[in-house]
Amino acid sequence: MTKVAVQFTLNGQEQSEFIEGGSTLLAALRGKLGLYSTKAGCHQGTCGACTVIIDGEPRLSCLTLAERCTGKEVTTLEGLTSNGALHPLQQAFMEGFAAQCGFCTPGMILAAKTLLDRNPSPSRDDVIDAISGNICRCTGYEPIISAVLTAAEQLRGKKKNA
Amino acid sequence: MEYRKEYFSDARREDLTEVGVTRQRSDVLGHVTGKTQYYADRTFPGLLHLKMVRSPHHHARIKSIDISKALKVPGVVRILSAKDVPQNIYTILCLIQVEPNDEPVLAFDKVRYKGEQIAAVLAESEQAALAGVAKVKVAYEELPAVFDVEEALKPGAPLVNEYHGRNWFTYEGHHCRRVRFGNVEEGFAEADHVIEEMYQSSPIEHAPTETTGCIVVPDQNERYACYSNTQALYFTLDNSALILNSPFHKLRLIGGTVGGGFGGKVDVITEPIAFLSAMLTRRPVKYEYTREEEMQVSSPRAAERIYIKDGVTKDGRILARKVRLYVDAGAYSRHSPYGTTKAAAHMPGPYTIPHVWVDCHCVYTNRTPSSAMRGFGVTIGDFALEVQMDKLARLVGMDPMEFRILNAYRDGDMKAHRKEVQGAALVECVKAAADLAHWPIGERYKAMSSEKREA
Amino acid sequence: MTATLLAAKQPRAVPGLQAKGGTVIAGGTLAVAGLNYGDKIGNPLIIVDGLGLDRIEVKGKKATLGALVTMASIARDRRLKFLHPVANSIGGPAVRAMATIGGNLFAPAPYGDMAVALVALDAEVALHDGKAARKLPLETFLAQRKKLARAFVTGVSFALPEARDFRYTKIIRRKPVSASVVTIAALLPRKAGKIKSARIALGAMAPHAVRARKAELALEGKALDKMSIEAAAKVVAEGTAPADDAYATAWYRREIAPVHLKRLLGEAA
Amino acid sequence: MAKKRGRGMASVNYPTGMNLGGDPSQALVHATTTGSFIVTLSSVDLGQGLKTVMAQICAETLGVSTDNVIIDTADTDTGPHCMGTFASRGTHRIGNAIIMAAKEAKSVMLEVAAEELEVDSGDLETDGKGNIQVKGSPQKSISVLNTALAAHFKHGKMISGRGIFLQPRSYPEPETGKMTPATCYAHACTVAEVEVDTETGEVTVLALKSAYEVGRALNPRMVEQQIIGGAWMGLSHALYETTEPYYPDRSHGPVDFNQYLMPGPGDLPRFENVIIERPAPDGPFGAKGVGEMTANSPIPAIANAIFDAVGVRVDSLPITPEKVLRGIQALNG
Repeated sequence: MTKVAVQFTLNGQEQSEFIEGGSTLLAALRGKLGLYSTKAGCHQGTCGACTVIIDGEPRLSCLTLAERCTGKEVTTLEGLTSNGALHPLQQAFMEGFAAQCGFCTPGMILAAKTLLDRNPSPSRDDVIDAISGNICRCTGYEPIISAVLTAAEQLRGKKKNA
Repeated sequence: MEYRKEYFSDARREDLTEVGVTRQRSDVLGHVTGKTQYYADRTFPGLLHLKMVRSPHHHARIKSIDISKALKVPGVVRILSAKDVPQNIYTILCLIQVEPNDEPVLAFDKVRYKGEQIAAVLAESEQAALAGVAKVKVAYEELPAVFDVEEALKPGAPLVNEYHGRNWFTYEGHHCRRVRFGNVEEGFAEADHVIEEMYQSSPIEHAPTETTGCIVVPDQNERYACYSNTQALYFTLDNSALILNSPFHKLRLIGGTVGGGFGGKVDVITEPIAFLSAMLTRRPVKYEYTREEEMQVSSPRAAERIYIKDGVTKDGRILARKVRLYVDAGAYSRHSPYGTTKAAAHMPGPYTIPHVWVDCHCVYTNRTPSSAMRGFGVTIGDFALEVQMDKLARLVGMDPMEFRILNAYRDGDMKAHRKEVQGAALVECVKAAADLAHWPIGERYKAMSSEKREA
Repeated sequence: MTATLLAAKQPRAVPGLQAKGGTVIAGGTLAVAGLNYGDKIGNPLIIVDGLGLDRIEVKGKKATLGALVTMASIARDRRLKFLHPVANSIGGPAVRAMATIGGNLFAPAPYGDMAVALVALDAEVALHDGKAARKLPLETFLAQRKKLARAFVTGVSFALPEARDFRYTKIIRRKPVSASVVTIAALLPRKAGKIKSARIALGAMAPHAVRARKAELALEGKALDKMSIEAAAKVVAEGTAPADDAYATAWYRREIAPVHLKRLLGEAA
Repeated sequence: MAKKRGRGMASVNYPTGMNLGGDPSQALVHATTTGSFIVTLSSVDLGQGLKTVMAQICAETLGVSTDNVIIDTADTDTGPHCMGTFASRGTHRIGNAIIMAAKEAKSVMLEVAAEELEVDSGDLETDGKGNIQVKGSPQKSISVLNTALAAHFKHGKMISGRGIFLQPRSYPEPETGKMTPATCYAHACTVAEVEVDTETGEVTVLALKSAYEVGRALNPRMVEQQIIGGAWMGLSHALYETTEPYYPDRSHGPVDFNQYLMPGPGDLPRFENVIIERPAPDGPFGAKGVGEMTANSPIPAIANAIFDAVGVRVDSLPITPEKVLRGIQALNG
């Protein structure tokens, strides 16, 4: 097996690993780095469970070759919690009963985060678009949309107070 | 979400403190931080990946299976076929005395649906296993296939499943599960209108975001632990032990945290072959459905065809209901004989009808075996019943809400399966929904109750 | 079993690598999915990231987009505002951040909506066959794309339309994004109230984006009014070859294409 | 552009537990040294929230706080038998098993507390806040923690209980179908409001307004999760889902989430729900199973609303735009 070196920033930390040539970022995160929050739901790019953030954009880690991440900044759900404090999105998903089986939740939260990072005052349609590539089979989406809107509100409040 | 506490207010305990109140989900912190551990969120050194050789045909005789080239693919460790499986023929509901065993774990003489499992390729990586699968050569002789439930019941239809000897499941000597209550022909004769309608569904996928799968890990003491997302641990353990001819205590199932089930994870497909693979290689083995397998190979909700013939009076009383229901079980029983009985038990819906005749057929065809799904045996029946109810209401010129209230079952009524109604609440649900939707209903109907039938 | 990534240093090197069995990975949305499922994807995987093909250039009235320009970058570019609805109709945000113009030209129906818009815009495809760089009208390219699979697409260029002249609609089953039932893009420049050189392109009505020439003819030289729109709608599905698939039947696609053309042009009127 | 609106309704019931019974589940409950309670099961949480509701049921029975109850599931080496999570049986069957186990554990706990307080155990009650007190004189009390410590280290008693729930199996009479399929039924009624595009057959569901009778909503927000998720699934079944779009023809079966159609976040109707409770005599605190039922009434309600809007009956699922359009064209001759 051909191993190749990859170097990228993962949740704020420099990471260098030898991985199997041609493997996906998803395989590297789960198999190599033990970061299991990134879920494998289809390996086709159609479910969104493996969504991560690369250089500020949502990406499907199942379709991203790990070697192409060299020099990039990768964020997984593990990177959202700082010193144990939950991100407002995580808080809003909890309080809004927006997770049931929880399998789509990491991808949903990251997809929503890229929206809120760019657009602090999203409309309902903006939220719908942001999660449009993420499949949820349990909730009917409604609580997820509400939770993202609530989190946006809280983030705006935080900024005001800061 | 609002409570309508005026209904059944005297039956409701008001002294509860821990139930009846919202508590935060105990698992939600894990969900929102990604720390919830699903079966696949583990790494085992030396893990082997299992990929399946599947039938490309709907119905065919297997003439030969050649694994020699596949064994030469770098990374391929072992390939299992039917002869490796101790008790290859099983049926999952043997645990509740459903007979006969009718399904091979790995097909050997025949394939009966497209996608059926034939040989399991074990390899060091998923890519190697997939490459191995591509190199297994199976020679087939295609057979005529049958896809329509009523065609399958006709004399001369291709025989799908030899273990049944006919294309239907036999219920205690009957070719279907039957319910007989009153005399429907009398009811039709008394009725002012008689209509017969046909309803049809097609198979539906559970589509959990986490696909079905498991990892089996041998321990140092000849026991095998299976991390699984099954919906029923003991069902899986017991069936696996029977298939493997293994003492039950050698097997252990660990699970309980599942990325969505909806009935799709009550079959026992991935675990027995993963157990066997771990036993034969003494290495951890993972068998996980791809999304494509989950959608086309794992059991869907059965397609159903339902004929409903009703006799109704001009003032809106249903006198007789005759139902012929066909469950498309696909090639094997799985849970369908059970679901078909459940469908029969559900008829004629939550209404009191003096004359009921029900025949529910569990039919074998050359498609992916169907199985349990949310609302098993009921969901499609409800679609048919409730569209039929709408047609009947319009036929007699009644408001559909009022028509339901009038015919709704009440406490003390006798159901078609001869069980007295208790705890009915359909009338109240209809009234509350009418209220919610600002749908006017007459005072006469508003006064009706599930607890007693009005004079 | 493992794949080797090879970074191409020059566009001209790519066709040679492809001829040896290599596969170009642009956004990866099509190729890596195949790789995950054990499809026989050519090795090495040719990476073309370093060739500067991710740039959008607008000079005067002409836009040139490198093959690696993503849907997301189009959707962010203010100069290409008229294309935002097109880019945003393709996949969810993660797919848009990955999917490229170059890849979209190879996407089989019912995918390939950007190509539909580009056909309406009469775009040119720049490609390199290993010996020389050349340009082809997109329509010609699409018709021959199987034959041209070894050539390396480096970008597309087109004249920027007046915003009001360009219309786009994509009919989908699952909202807000899903694969196409029917996609229609129309370029309807008008002079003195009359349509001058109409271009109407259809997606999901053939294996790749095609023009509805009869509908174009029906509009040519006419005012955009009820009569001309009706006439165009009547013939819009003529000569198309839509497929039955999981989204819709060919019959349904032919049936609703005229309805949606009417609605699209009605808006523009 | 012609859009027509309509509304339709449907009412349903749904049995709790495995059809014909015969589906036991067991639970073990024990106290730790410091008065936490562990419920050991082999039951599966699919996402519906079984672990949470089981902790609530145990806490209510014991008279302690839910936070003090830990659910340990699911390992067949430690957890006693459970038939599985299906047939809307989890809350009812496993809940009843836990009540039985918790009652037994509670009686041991009260015996120990009675010895410590030198009173009769029949005079004791829990206050739900971590104390056991004499009925009527709450100043005479001992904490659950101290009771557990005393049980372990002073009395040598195990505060524990075993529970099982079995609805005995019913065998249908082959000729008549006489049988006992279930002991309790939940109920629902849904009103669907739709808009139909008469030129394309596309259906937009504007609202799903439902009443659900659930026995007892043990955790209202989690019941709401089932209701909204279920209604969405009903809408999905009604208009979108199939693994064989041209059934009984096998072609064009979807293999990914693009091809397998389900409503997206942009297809949501307005959900409005009300709850009715008619407690089931054999349900844990009256609860019935509602997980499955919530998907059922929206399907025919939507079908009936489409007829109301455009006069077209589509009697086969899913009700695709094509089927509706063909129906409209047939009406128009």
